[in-house]
Formats: sequence, structure tokens, C-alpha cells
Amino acid sequence: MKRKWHHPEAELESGKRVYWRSYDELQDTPEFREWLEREFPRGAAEVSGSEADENTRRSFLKYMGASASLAGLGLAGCRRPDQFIIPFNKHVEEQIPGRPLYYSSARPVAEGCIPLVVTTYEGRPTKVEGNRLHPEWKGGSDVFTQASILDLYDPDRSAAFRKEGEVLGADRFLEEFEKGFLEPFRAAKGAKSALLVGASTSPTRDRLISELFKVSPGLQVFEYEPLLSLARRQADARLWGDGVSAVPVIDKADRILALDADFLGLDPQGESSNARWAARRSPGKAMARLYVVEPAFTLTGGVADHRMRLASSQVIKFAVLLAEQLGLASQVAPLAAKLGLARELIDAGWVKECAADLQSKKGRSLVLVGSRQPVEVHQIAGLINQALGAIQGASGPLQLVRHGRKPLPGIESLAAAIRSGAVENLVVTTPSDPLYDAPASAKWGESVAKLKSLVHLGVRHNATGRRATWHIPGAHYLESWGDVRSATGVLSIVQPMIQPLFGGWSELHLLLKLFPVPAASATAAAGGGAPAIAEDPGYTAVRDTFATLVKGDKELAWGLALRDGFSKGSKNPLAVPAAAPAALGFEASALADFPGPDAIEVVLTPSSHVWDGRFINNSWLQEVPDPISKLTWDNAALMSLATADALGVTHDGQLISIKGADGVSVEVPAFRLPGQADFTIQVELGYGQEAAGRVGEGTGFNVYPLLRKEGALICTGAKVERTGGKYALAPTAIHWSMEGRAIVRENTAAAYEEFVVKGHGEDWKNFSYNQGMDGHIPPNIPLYEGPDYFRPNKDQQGAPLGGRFTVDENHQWGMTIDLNTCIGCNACTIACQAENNIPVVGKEQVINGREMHWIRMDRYFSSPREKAGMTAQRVYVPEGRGRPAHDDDTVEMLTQPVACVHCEYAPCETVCPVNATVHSDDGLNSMAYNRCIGTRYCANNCPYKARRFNYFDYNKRRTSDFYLGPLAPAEGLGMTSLKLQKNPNVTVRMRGVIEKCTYCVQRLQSAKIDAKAKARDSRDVMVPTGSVTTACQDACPSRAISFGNLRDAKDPIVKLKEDPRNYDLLKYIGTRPRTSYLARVRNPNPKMPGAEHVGTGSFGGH
Amino acid sequence: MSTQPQVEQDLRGVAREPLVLSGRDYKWITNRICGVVENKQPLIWWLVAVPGALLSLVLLFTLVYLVSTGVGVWGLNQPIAWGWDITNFVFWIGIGHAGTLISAILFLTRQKWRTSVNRAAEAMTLFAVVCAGIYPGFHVGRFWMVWFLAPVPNANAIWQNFKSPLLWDVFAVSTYFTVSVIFWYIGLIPDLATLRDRCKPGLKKALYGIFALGWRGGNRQWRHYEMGYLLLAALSTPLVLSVHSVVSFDFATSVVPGWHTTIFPPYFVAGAIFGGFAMVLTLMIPCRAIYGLHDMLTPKHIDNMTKIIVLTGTIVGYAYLMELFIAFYGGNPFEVDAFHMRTVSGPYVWSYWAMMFCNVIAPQAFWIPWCRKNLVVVMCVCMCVNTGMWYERFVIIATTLARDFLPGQWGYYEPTWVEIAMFVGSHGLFLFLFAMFIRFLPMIAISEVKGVLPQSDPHYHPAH
Amino acid sequence: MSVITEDKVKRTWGYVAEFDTAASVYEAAKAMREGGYRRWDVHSPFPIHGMDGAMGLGPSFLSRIVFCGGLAGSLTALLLQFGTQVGLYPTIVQGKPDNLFTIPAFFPVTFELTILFSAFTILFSLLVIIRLPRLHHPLFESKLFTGFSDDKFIISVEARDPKFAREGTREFLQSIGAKQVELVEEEL
Amino acid sequence: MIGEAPKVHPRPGPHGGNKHGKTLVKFFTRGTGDWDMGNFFPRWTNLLPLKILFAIFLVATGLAAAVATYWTKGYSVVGYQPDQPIPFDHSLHAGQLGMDCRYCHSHVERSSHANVPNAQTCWNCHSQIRTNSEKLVPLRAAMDESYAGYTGKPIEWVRIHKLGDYAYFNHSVHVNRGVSCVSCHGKINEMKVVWQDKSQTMGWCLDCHRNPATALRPLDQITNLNWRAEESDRESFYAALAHQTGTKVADLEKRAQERGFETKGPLTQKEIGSQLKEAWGVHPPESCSACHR
Repeated sequence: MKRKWHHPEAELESGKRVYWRSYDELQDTPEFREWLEREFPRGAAEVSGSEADENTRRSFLKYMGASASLAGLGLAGCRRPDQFIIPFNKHVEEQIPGRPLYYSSARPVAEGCIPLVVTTYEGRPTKVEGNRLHPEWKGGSDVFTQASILDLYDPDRSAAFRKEGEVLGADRFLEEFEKGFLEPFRAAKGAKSALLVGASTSPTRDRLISELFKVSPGLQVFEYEPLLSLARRQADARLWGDGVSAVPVIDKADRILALDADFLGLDPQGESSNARWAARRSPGKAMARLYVVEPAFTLTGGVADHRMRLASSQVIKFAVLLAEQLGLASQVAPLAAKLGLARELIDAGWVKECAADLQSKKGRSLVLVGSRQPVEVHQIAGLINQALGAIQGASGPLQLVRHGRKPLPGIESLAAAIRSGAVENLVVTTPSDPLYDAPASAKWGESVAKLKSLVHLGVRHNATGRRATWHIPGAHYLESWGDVRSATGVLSIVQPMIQPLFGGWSELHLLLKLFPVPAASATAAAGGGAPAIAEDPGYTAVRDTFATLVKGDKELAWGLALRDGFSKGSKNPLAVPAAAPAALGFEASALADFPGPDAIEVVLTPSSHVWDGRFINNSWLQEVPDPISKLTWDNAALMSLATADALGVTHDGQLISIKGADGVSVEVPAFRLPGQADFTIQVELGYGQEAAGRVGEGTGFNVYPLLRKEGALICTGAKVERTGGKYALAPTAIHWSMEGRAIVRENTAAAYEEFVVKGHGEDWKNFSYNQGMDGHIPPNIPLYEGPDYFRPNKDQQGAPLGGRFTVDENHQWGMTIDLNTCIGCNACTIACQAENNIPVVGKEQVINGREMHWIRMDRYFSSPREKAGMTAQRVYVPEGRGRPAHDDDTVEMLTQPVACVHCEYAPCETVCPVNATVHSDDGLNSMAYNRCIGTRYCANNCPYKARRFNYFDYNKRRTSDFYLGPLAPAEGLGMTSLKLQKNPNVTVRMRGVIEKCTYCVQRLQSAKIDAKAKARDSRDVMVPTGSVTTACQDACPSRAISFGNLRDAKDPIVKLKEDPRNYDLLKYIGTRPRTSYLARVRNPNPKMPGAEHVGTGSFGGH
Repeated sequence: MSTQPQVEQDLRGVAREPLVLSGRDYKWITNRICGVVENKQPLIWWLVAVPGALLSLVLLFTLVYLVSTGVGVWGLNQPIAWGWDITNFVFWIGIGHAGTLISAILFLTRQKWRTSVNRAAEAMTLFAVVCAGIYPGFHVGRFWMVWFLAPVPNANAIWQNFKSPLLWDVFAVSTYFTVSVIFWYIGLIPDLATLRDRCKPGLKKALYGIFALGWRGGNRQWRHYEMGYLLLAALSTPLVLSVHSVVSFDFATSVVPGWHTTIFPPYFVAGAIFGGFAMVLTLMIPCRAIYGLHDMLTPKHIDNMTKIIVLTGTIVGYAYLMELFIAFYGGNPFEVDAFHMRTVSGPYVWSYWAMMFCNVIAPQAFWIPWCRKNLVVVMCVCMCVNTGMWYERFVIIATTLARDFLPGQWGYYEPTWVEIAMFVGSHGLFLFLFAMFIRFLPMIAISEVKGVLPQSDPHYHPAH
Repeated sequence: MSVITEDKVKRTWGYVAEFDTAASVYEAAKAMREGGYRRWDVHSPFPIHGMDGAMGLGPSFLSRIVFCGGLAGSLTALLLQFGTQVGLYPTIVQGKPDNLFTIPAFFPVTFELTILFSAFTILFSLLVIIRLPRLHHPLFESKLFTGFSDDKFIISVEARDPKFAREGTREFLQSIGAKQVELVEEEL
Repeated sequence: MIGEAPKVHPRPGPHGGNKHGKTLVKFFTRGTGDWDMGNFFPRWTNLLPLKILFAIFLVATGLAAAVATYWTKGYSVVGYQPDQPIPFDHSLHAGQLGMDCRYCHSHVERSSHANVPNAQTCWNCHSQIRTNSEKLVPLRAAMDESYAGYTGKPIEWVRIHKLGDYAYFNHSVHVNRGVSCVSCHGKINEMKVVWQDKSQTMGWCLDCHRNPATALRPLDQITNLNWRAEESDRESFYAALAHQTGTKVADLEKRAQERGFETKGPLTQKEIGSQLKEAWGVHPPESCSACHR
């Protein structure tokens, strides 16, 4: 019975915008374009925004490789609509439909880079991961890097060339730009012109700028980003000379003192500091000890062994006191004279013992200073570090790297030059948005008005872009060629993965345009290969630079650099410091008084969501909860409970006005958190932008007006009062306390020594294993034995239970999360979001408690007082916030990532009526979305609350349209390009189904399939040890997450599961989770005041 | 209330008061009960039926909105994945227990006073189960996939998970509904015959005639009929007990502290009887007044039911206290905390104490005979119990989920307008269906009431 | 015994006799039984206690049928559950077994289906036994008969009864206390 | 009063209601008139319940049968045979000419997808052979730059086999572990125009995953769609298997005997499959996450 269906002639959609571009050997040939458009007609249809296609599209989207699928509902009898498979005309090298390709690249950041490996599916980059080959980084990334992939596909990215706001086509723009700006610029040899760039370590950019000086001697170059540490650069220059920066190498330090320095979090210093710090936190081996002095909890403060809360403006006094203790009294004498009350208010015992401890590890001690601290503190720290012998060439914890870059003047000088008439034309390429974030001292708005022309190159059409005469859409780093040096100088090539989706230019491209027509770099031909790649002029420029930087076979070196992601042996040389730096003339400026109710200190910090504001339109970052406050989608004025009381703040979200010392006032909602210095308010920068895009619009509050001078992130003497208004904040956690439950377990290094190292028999259990209820779990006497996933199947037919179910004898997956090295940075959360197509739900739904992150970062505060009496903090404040009624210096922060722990005896499974969630033979708690009907019973019965429910069609509708249901526009997103980011191997879930961590089952399956396909007729189907990783594991900057095959004796996970610190969360219930945790170990200095409280956060309760 | 003195006299009388007062005869009973159906409905009926119908439309609208838009239109969230939906389900299912219980258990225990209330109570059961069924049916995320719950052979070759209490629920509730319908219908057959025989030819007679199945009341039918009815009663009794036990398994078999409690099945069953009787009284007392049924729904009936309420209310109160005691005595800190937060420190403490007052304190009034006789007091207490039983389910579901194992994922839940509209709408549907029942069917079992008249005893002689 | 009236053929079906009280019909029933009648019945608005004895009827056999129905329900449920959970597609949920040990989880559904099948058996076998639905019946031709659903007690005697005699039976009925007696004829 | 003859009315006979064409509605809504006594329902209504019951039974059975037949993939999908832009004849290429499947579907052993060949693949031969065929116009339009109708547009093949978007099938693991193309696609080498030969439902997948022995065959026969177990040579099969697994033929034969296979006579698929499953450790997953993720 063969029936024929005749299909109508397929209509080719021509003339529609195609985003499918890639730098590939055949890119941009008609074949390639066609392939991209035809091979993925659905993707293409989405890209073209065809409503008709969207209507017929199934909600379970899968972005398959070479297969087309435009499914209707597929009713019986009615034939599904014909679908087409459109193969290439010519084969694309290395491209196998259905298999990903991996390329190395790097994400440039202000003082270095994050080396990456990028996963691409048929030309679409979908995921970035740390480059494990990189000599300094060895993998790992951070939350911004993980989220940067979303920026690439941001539909609100600048997509058009504009002249005075008017959109011009690329060709016409180029023509007019050439005539209107470039020709006059070249003709004037750059006179009265300036370039405002962001911070970068790109050798090519440096080369181009210096070459540009030669041909355009009139050009001036300035550098601006609001969060650059000018003070550190200044101090480094004073202490160690020009072109040298002091790079901490954390793993070489035994004692670290961080002075307002969140070096593990938002104030990164050095390279791969998290991993290096983590490496020194193994109990039993010589553990490093971390002292932190800071105004409010940071991730660094959270993992500190000793932490002092101290107003940011007072840190200098601490530094002075410390210097005195370390025998540098004479050098700091001018400041010591101005200490005022500090000698009484700063715990002298703390300072003394801290100093003694640093001194005791001479040569292995390190003092780090936060970027926002004034130059004096950096200088004092430099002196201390030198006195402590931290600088010993390549072996010391502080290395003086000679990068040779000349410091560029900042925005204040530029503004002055503009106002004086010295600069009339300005080219802005900085990734920040000066019209929004420039300090008041620059009077930037006023200055810009004086310009004749303003050229703006930016990925976002931000405030500066809107004001610009010429706005050029910028290329994302995944779209452009570039190069970058890490902090120690290792050179990486930034490779594009895809042609600019919106036709943007890279910074190098624009710089090259400024050259006289036969471009300087065009002389060096790019060798024989790949002419097509030359479309981005940056390519030749980067290759030219590269050729000057390597010796030997340049072709080979280039190839290796592209393959490995770095150029071997390209580290910068180390500088040798003067034996003793000359006494440094401290500016004898007055030291600010301790803040008080009338003179509040406001600390402006980088945002964990939007950094300095550049990620304002990145919904992943907006929605990832701040690691400490757990706020999403907003910034807030964080304050201690005492401060809140003093200011009359009774509820979170009450609006306060902050009036700076010079009268500028901003309004921000208040949010209370423990562990903050009193009368210090911390606010994140970067919010409240007007030109933000659809995601960022209306989020948060702009506090840049408080930034009075470049780098002046500490504002003292502010007047703060309640305005009477209220604002709805969206925190994802409403509770602070562990309620005396041993959830995040910790103990001290001394206890480890006692119970584990020196202990006998079962003593080790006293360390963490028996904490809480686990010490008295009654014996489990089952009627029948549950499945034993580690017992071999007797026969292929046999099963552990005598039933038909057999276990996988080769693979049993398991995970451990080391709470000792996990600092709670959220990189895993975002990596998981990128890998698993997790939707963003918007602020309203976060307030409703419906965030979808598969990994939730639980954060608890604990303090001895809480432990003393459990009832003290059980105060219920309406609006659903349980508040500890305490806030003191001993408060500790504990973080714990919680995802599905894949219980062997999973309570969720038994309650599902339709068998949508059952156990797999390799020990996964699997979730079949297509079977799920959404009773949510599993979510209720999950003790870890790891299951997430799709309350709405999150993937299909805009966050504002959820409640409209089918009345919302069919393609309400207007965000079709975002879909290109989706991982084709993971189902995009529809409304009404539960989802949760799958252990990245798509990776596991593909590894197993590859192993089987490789095995062919042999029985050796075990996945090679360590060859499969989960997304969170890859992303973790401190390697806290380990994942592996418990059946593979060689796998490190097997050892970790036997670690004495290993414990199961909520073991009492008997769920036998496959994810277990390793208890945190704090390493207190027993002589420190309050040392007895350190590392006891999980004691005492149950 | 012309018969009141008579009643008083009767009450003072010897051992057993008559079940039908004023010496009413068969004819009177037939006329009075059929009269409700045959005569025009009083204004108050319209005041119930019309708003009931409108509210049912509201329910319909919210259901359409819910299914078309997503469960997100409710206020549920991450820790609290069940809220008013399952609360209302358990609430209605609980109410749905009194009917079959009165019919079955009281029948088996030869409580003849049941005859005056069982028909309405059974109808109430059905309507309550209809209301209840809406919630689990529609609370799922993908309503159009609900058929996955039915074990039908399919091309995917997959089946249900028969270990899931939710699937047990599906079987229990649908069985309960079906059996209740059968029970109710079998009971209705003789009365439908009465209505049929009183009707003039026409559509009405045709419909009553069809549903009366040609009942001829012959003893050769009655004897099998009685056996069938007895068997149904015998089956319904464990069924009633099982249904609410199974509903309680939804909670009791879970691991959630505050749910994971072996006391749940009896506690739920007692609660269901408790709430069901309160709802029966809530409905029957107005009906009695409106339709002049005082002689059939006598103070004795009300007295009996209030006594059951105070009994079951006390059982429920005992269960509440036992829960607390077991939590304390068991020493499981998660459970201790769960109950601590329920009763003292959690976000929903008010609902716990509302429940405590309504379900345990208020019914204690019924120890006092005066309160059992005063219909105003009875109505007030019954309304309290209705409210309290709703709160009980809310306390069990919402407060428990809001505060379980990991404080990092604690939350708070409040309903949206959709949930409130659905709640009100389901009450509308219930009232509408009940009004329709009053309008078209005999609300008191005619043949059964006749059967308990003294003259129905074949050895009865008026002289004695 | 057919009478032709106009175009219709009528056949005598029997007599119906009306009684006023339960007690009188009870006595009359005893008399009927003693009088040797076989095909007769007592129609009453409610089941009269002891009437089975008076009429000489034994207990109903319905319960035995229902037992079979219930058993069928139990077996169906067990088969369905065991077959699908252990036989057709065993799955591991919460480490629970996929063999005989899993049966306790099947009790609730087994119980419910037992009840459900029993209830259906009751309904359908009851209807079969009492031969309902039968909307048309010669008795409905009688004027007196409909009183059974109100306040009257009716004894009906079929003409097929061997003891039936057109006059004799009427007299007998009157003699045992019938208030009214009516001849029922059915059309053919 | 006693014995009063009932009134006689002209009324329908035993089957009157139907015969006289009265509709039910009319019947039920007839006026009271002189119908105040006597049987309200005509005699034929006594049989009505049985008739209705019977009708319901018939309709339900029919409906169930219809759904079971037509509302299944076996009916709606199997046999799907769309016209292709180029009427590529598999029976000619794969059948008569004996081209290996992997010549065109070249990534099938490496990727989840068995790719449809690039136009270049066709062009390899058809730039020389039958260049002027009418049928090959789309190919020339795609590839032949000298052709007048050259567009460079790739060929749009109509997709035949499609699983749900939520099912992740992987070709490579099947063809590398002894499952032939023919198991899922049928005898493509005999199809002039390809149709879908198997329902490819989940139940169908599971049949094989539970009993892989029904499909496994030696790896060198994967793309030989004509291979039949019965035609394989017993001795060479066992010799090869023994060689590959490093066991003795005798042991293998003993195993076959234990499994209840005849050790003489022609081989059967079951025997071959069961031996290969054992030898290669084939253990196809039945877990949800194997295909859904």
C-alpha cells in the first residue's frame, strides 16, 4: 500500500536576511549561504521572522543539524506538511551535520583575557568554555564569560550604521563616513582628533595605535572604562616603574590579606585566581589562610578564614595600622598622624595577630588591595608586600610583569581637551558608555556638546551611540579577529566563530579605516591561505602583529596558536624591583572619618549582573541571582541591619535617597544584609540606563551620578533618608538561616587534623560526616533490597532485582561539589543555562518565585549567636522574609550550589503518575519532557527542591506577554536571533512540563554513543576516563565541581566519593544522592579574636 | 412552625421519637416532596440558581484561561507547586464524603433517620466530586495530555506508574464518582416512578419515565433491589473510607515533613465526614425552611448530625494534637520545625489557628443541647466547620511546602485572582447543580421515608 | 380469552387489586400465597418488611453474582498493574522493585477496581434480574395500578397463573380485603 | 367500577411508533389529550434499550478498530512516498549498480545524522553520465555553471523519515554496532521511489532494543540490504566470530546449544543475533534518557 503525496513546488524565500554566516573555508559562497538557509529551514524561518512558519512550529523545538523539521501537529490521516532536507551543493570541510566543532578563542577583559573553547553547531557558536590547555588558566571561566554568548545573539544589539541617528545602509554609510569623516581625518593627519578606547591588552591594537600616531601625528588617544583601577596602575608605576604591573599568583601565597579586594569575585586580580586559591585549600596539606577586610560581604569575604567588616574609606587606616605592626611605621608616619579614632575602633588585636601571621610566613604572604582603594593603600600594600618578601621573581606570590604598555590619559583629560578646543573630533570605541557612566568631573555631556563629530563604535546602541554623529555597530568578540594577552602576557588569538550577525565592525577594523588608504598593515600579506577570511581587515592586522611576536616558523606558530588557543612562550618578562623603593611621598590628604548616621559612606561596586552597565541587556546575567544578596534584575542599596534601623528602613525595597557630599542625589531601594560595615551602603553600578534595550529597560537605578571623579568609587559623607516610596525587588531567596540544619557543612583545619589526619577508626566521621542528624540516623531495615547499581548484572539477562531492569555495568555517573573551593560565583548557573536551553522568566516571574535555573546557589548566613539559641532568629516578618535578629562581626556566609542530586532512591520518581521521570540504567534521574503532564507532584516531593516548572511558554513568549497566553503575538519574542544560541541536542521545553538538572545527559549520551561507535565489535564500550564533563564543571573557575564515572576505577570521582569530607545532603531521608558535597574547611588562626567561632556555621543544630 | 409544640411534645415522649412528625401519611409525603419539583420554585431558588449559573460561567472562563495560558496564571511557585488547586480538590472531595457515608454507613447500621437526608446528601456528594474533579484535572501543566493517565495501549509502549499516589487518586476518585452515581441512581428509581406517575404526558413524563426504567414496585423487584442497594452500601462504605485515605496518601506517602505522617488516612476520613456533615446541614437547614420539610427533617435529624459533627470534630482535633505530639516525640527536627512553623513562627500561622478555631473549638458548642437545637447556632458552627476544613487543607499543603528541607528554597505563596475566581466559581457550580437537583429531582427519598413511617410496618395497628 | 374491540385485539392480562395499608396487603399476600397463586406480585411504594416471607420468596441471589464481578475487578486490576509494571515495561522509580515485591503498591488501585466492577455488576445484573428497563407494561394500562407509587398497595395477578379464573380470582381478591379490583387487558 | 372495560383508542400497533413515522420528539411532546391513562410508552420501547446497547457496542467497536488502524503511524506514516525533485532511483543505484549506501550517506558512521548527499556527490558522476537527462535539471541548476538554467540553488529533497523533535536518534551507534540500514528503512535497494517502510514509533524502537538479537548482523554486512541470516555460512560465521572474540568455535557452539539453537542446518537471525549480542556486549538502553533529553 504505497500512497503518493505530491508536494507543491517549494518556494524559496529570497531576499530575506540571513544570519547564518560563518568564517569557514567556503563561507559566503552562494552554496554556503544557501546551505545555511536551506539546511535549516526552520532556523532560517525563525530568523526571517515568518509568522506563518511560527504558527505551525511545534513547541518542542529542536535545532537539529542537517535535518529540517517544520512540524505541524501531525494529526492522524492528515499528512504532516512536507519538509525538506537541503544539503550543501559542495561539501564544507570538517563540517559533519549533527556534530559540533570546537574552536579556541579568548574573551578580552580589561587587564587580560579569559581563554576559551567555543562550541559551534553548523556555524553557530552555542557555548563557551574555559580552555584547559592554556598554561595559566587551565580551564574555567566566569559568569560574564559564560553569559557573553548571549550578547552575540542579542536582538537589541546595534544592528545598523547610523548617521546622526538615521539608519543608513552599510554601503551608503561607508561612503558618507569616508567622505564626511575619514577623508578629513586623514587629510588633517589626525589633528584635533582623539580616540577614546577601552582597556585592552591587544598587541595589535597597541601596534595599530602606535602606527597611527606615525601617520596621524595630531591624534590623541585616551582610555576610559569606569571600573579601571587607576590607583593600582598609578601605584604600580610609582613602586615598580612604568609598564610594569604587579600580578598576584595566588597559589604561591600561604597567607593572603585582602583589603577590600574581592579578588575571587568582582575585582579579579592575576590569572585564574580562583583555581589557584582553590588549589591551596586542600585540608591536610598546607592550607593557605585568607584574611579579608571589607565593607560588605563579597564572595572573597564569604570564604575568608577571618573577616573584618570595615567601611571602605577606613581600610586605609587598617593598612596604616598593619604597616605599623610590620615595622613600616616610618614610611606611613604622615598618615598615621591622621588616624584619629581608628586606633580604638579598629580591633587592635585583630591587626596584631594578622600582622604576626603574615610575618610568620615571610616570603609566602601576600596583601591584595581592591581596585577602588586609593593609591595610598596600594602603595602601602606594595611596601608591605615587599617587606614580607612577596616579590621574588617567578617564585614569589607577587610577580612584577613587564607588559610595556604606556598608560593612557583618562576621560577627565579628554574632556578638558575637548572643552579647551584641542579636540574636535572624537572616535569612541570603549565598551563602556561615557555619556552614561562618565564621572561628574569630566562634565562629559557638556564636553560632548562641543565636539564637531563623534564616532561611536559599539556593540550596543547606547547613550553615546545615540548621541554620536556616526554610529557603527560593533562586532562581538565571537565575530571578530583579535588578539589579547593574559595578565602575565600569554598571547591568545581571538577567533571569530561566525560572520558579524548584524554586519558590525571590530575595533581593529575601525582603527584600520583611520589609516591612509593603502593601509599600513596591508603591506604584510597574510600568506597563502584563506583569502576569504581577509574580509575582516582585522585578520591581516592580527597576523602581522603575530608575525612580529613569534620566532621561527610563523605559519606553524600561527596554526598552533589557533589550535591551542595561545602562543607558546609568549609570556611577558618579569621586572626586577629596586631593592627598596624610595620612600613614597604620600599625598597628605585628610582621611575620612568613620561613617555615621549623618555621614554615610556609599561604596559603588561593579555589578554582579551588568558589570559597569555593559551587560544591561543580557537577560541571563540580569536574572542570575546576585551571589550574596540574591537580587535579580535590579541593584539596591545594601545596608546592615543597624544602618537600616538608624535610617528607619523597616522593609526591603523602601526607597531611600542618597545625597552625595556635593549635593547630587539618587534614589535607590534599600535592601538589608548582614555582615556589612555599619553606615556603609553598597550599591551596584550599571543600572538605570535609558538606552538599555528591551531586556535592560527599566531595570535598577542609576548611581553613576554619585561618581564624582574618575575612579572615586567610595563616596563618604552622604546623607541618606527614606523617601517614603516602595519598590518591588526580586530576590530569589527569602531566608538567611540554615535553621540549625547541617546543610552546608564546615569545620576547621584543626578539626581536620584531629579527626581525619590523626584520627582512628571512625573518628573521621566527626569532621563533617556526622554533623546534624546524620550522626543519629536509625538503621535502615528494608523489606527488599533496592537496586544496587554497582553490582554486576549476573548475566546480560539477569538484573539485580530479579526483574527485567538491568544496570549499566560500564557507567554510573556521579558528582561531587567541593564546598571548600566553591565560592558561589554563579558561573555554573549560567553555563548550565547556556548548555541546557534554560529560559529566562523575567522579573515579575522571579518575584513569583519561578526562576528556572537548574543550579540554584543557596546562600546562608550563620553566626554563633544564632547557634546559641535557635529561636532567636525565627522571626517572621510579613512579606515572607525570615530575618535573623542579629548582625555581628562573627557572621559567616556559606554558599552551596544545589541542582538535582540524582538520588538513587528518588522521591520524585515514585509520585509521577505517568512515568515521566524514572531512573536510567546509568544512574540518572531522567526526565522525559514529552511524557510529562505537569502535575508538579515531583517538585513537591523533591527534598532538594531542584525541579523547575514551566509555568508559561517561557521559550515562546516575551516576558511581558506571559499572561496574555494565546492572545500574545505568535512570535512575541522579536528575539528570533536568540534561538540560534540554543543547543540542538537539548529539547527546548514547552509550557507545562517540569525540568531539572540532567547531568548534561546530552553530553553523556554522546560520549557513550561515541564509545560504542568506536568499539564496533568489541565489548569495550566504556567512556574514556575524564572525557565527559558537565557544563557546570567546565565553567567552575575553582574546579569545585567534579563529575565522572563511578564505575571507572581510574576516575578521580571515585576517590572524591571516599573523601572524609564527603557527605550527602539530607542523607537522613535515605535518598542516596549521586551528587554529594565535600565539607568546607576553614583555616582560622587560633590566636585571632573570635577564632573559636570560625568554621562552626553548621554546628549545633541538627 | 405550627408543628413546633407537637415536636416539643414528641421530644418529651418516650424512648424513640418518630422520624416523621405530625403523623403524616404517605399521600402527604408524596405531595410534599413531589410538590417541590412540580410547583414553581420560590424566589430564593432563583437567587441561588442564577448566580450559581453565572459563577459557573466564571469557572468556565477561568478554566479556558488556565489551559490556554498556563498554570502560571495561578500564584504557584517553586517550593509551593500546589496551592489552592489541590486545597480545593481535597476540600470538595471531603465534602463529597458525607453523602455516600450517610447513605451507606448509616444504612448498614440501620440508622433509619438517614432516610430524610440521604438523597440530598448523595446529590451533594456528586456535585462536590464534580467540583473536586475539576482541580486535579486542570491543575496539570498540559491538560491536553491528561489522557496519559489512562492505561490504554499506545504506540509508545509506555504505561503509567502505578506506584504513584496520584494515579491511585485517579482511580479512587473516578471510582468513587461512578459508584456514587450508581448508588444515587438506584435509590432514585422508585422516586422517579412516583414522579412519572404524577406527571401528565409530555416531555417531563417521558424523561422521568425513561429514567424510572418502568419501575413497577413489585415485591419481586423490591427484593433484588433491596439486596442490590445493600450490597452497594456495603461496597460504598469501604470505598468512602478508601477514597479519602488515598487522597491522604498524596501527602502521607511523600517525604515532605508535615506530610509524611501515618495518621493522615484516619485523620482525613474523619475530617471528610466532619466537613461533609457540616455541608449537609448547611444545605438542608435552608431547604427545610424554604420547602417546609420540617416534618421530615426533624430536630432529631439535626441533633443527630450535630452529634456526629462534634464527634468527628473531636477526632480531627485529636489528630491535630497528635500530629504535634508525634513531631515533638519523634524528634525529627525537620518535622519539629515544620510544625513549629505551622503553629508558631511560619508565614501561615494565622491559617493554622483559623483552622483550629473553626474545626476544634467551634464544634464544641454542640455539647450543649441548646446549641444543637438552635438552628442559628447550628448554621454558624457548620459554616465555621466548612471554612475550617478548607483551612485545614490549605495548612497542610501551603504551609508545608513553603517551609521544607532547605531554607535556601523557602518561599511564600498567595493566590491570584484566577484561583479566587475558580474557587468562587466552583461554589457557584456546586450551588447551581444543587439548585437543579432540587428543581428536577425529589430531594428526599420518598420511598425510604415512607418506609420508616410507623404504619409501614405490616404488623402496625393504629389502635396500639 | 381475547376480545376484539374496534380494530384492536385485546387480551386479558390479569387483575390488580388495591389495598390501603401495608398491614392489609401483608395479610392479603399471605392469603394469596395460601390460595395457591403463583404469578402474582405485591406492588408497594416502599419495600414492606417481611413481605418476602409473606410471599414465600427466598433471599436474593444477587450477592453471588456481585462476588464474581468484584473478583473480576481485582484480577483485572492486578493483571493490568503487574502486567504493565513488571511485564511490559518495568521502570525503576525510587529504587522500588520491579518484581513480586512491588505488589503492595498495587493494592489501592486493585481495591478501587474491585469496587468499581462490583458496582457495575450490581447495576447491570440488578436490571437484568428485575427485567428493567421495561417502559411498556400491561400493568400501566390499569387506572388503579399507578397508586403503588403514591400511597396504595397493589396486588397483581396474572391471567397466566394456573389458578387464575376470570370471576373466581376477582372474588378471591375482594375476599382478602381488596378495596378495588380491576381487570387489566393488554393490547396485542 | 370493577371490571370496567378500558377505553379503546385508535393507536399504533406493536411497532406503530416507528411504522407510522412518528418521530421520537413528536411522541414525547404529544399533547395530553386523552392520553391520561394507559401505557405512556409504546410497546416497541421495551426493546429499545437493547437496541441502543447493541448500537453502542457496534459503534464503539468500530471506532476502536478505526482508531487502532488509521490513527496510528503504521497507517499514516508507513508508505509515505513523496515525489522528489529528482526522481532518484535507489533500486538502480543501490540495487543494480550496487553502490554502497555510504557512498552518498557518507557521515552515517560518524554522526547522528545520515546525511543526504551534497549535490557535489551526484555531480561526481553525473557531470559525465546522462548529463542531458531531463530528470537531472535541478542538479545541473545547482552545479553546472555552464548550464543556462544555473541558479546555484541546492536541491530540496523531501524529508521522508522523521521522528518527534524530542527523540534523538543516532545513526552512528546503530550502524557501528551491527544494525543494518534495512532494519529501519526496509529494502531501499529495491525501491524506485523511496517510501517509509517502518512505523518508527517508540514501541517499534523498543521491540528491537529489548530483543536486539532480531537485528544484529556481522559488521561487514550492514549495508548489504540483501543479506539473509539463512544464507550465511555457519562455519565461516563461527570461525570469524571466534577469531574476533578470541574464543573457540566449540565454546560458541556450546553457547548456541544452551540457548536452544540447532547447531546444524542453516543459521537463523536469532542465532546470529544472540551470538553477536553476547560477543559484542550489546546492551541497548531502555531508559528514557537514552533518546529523550
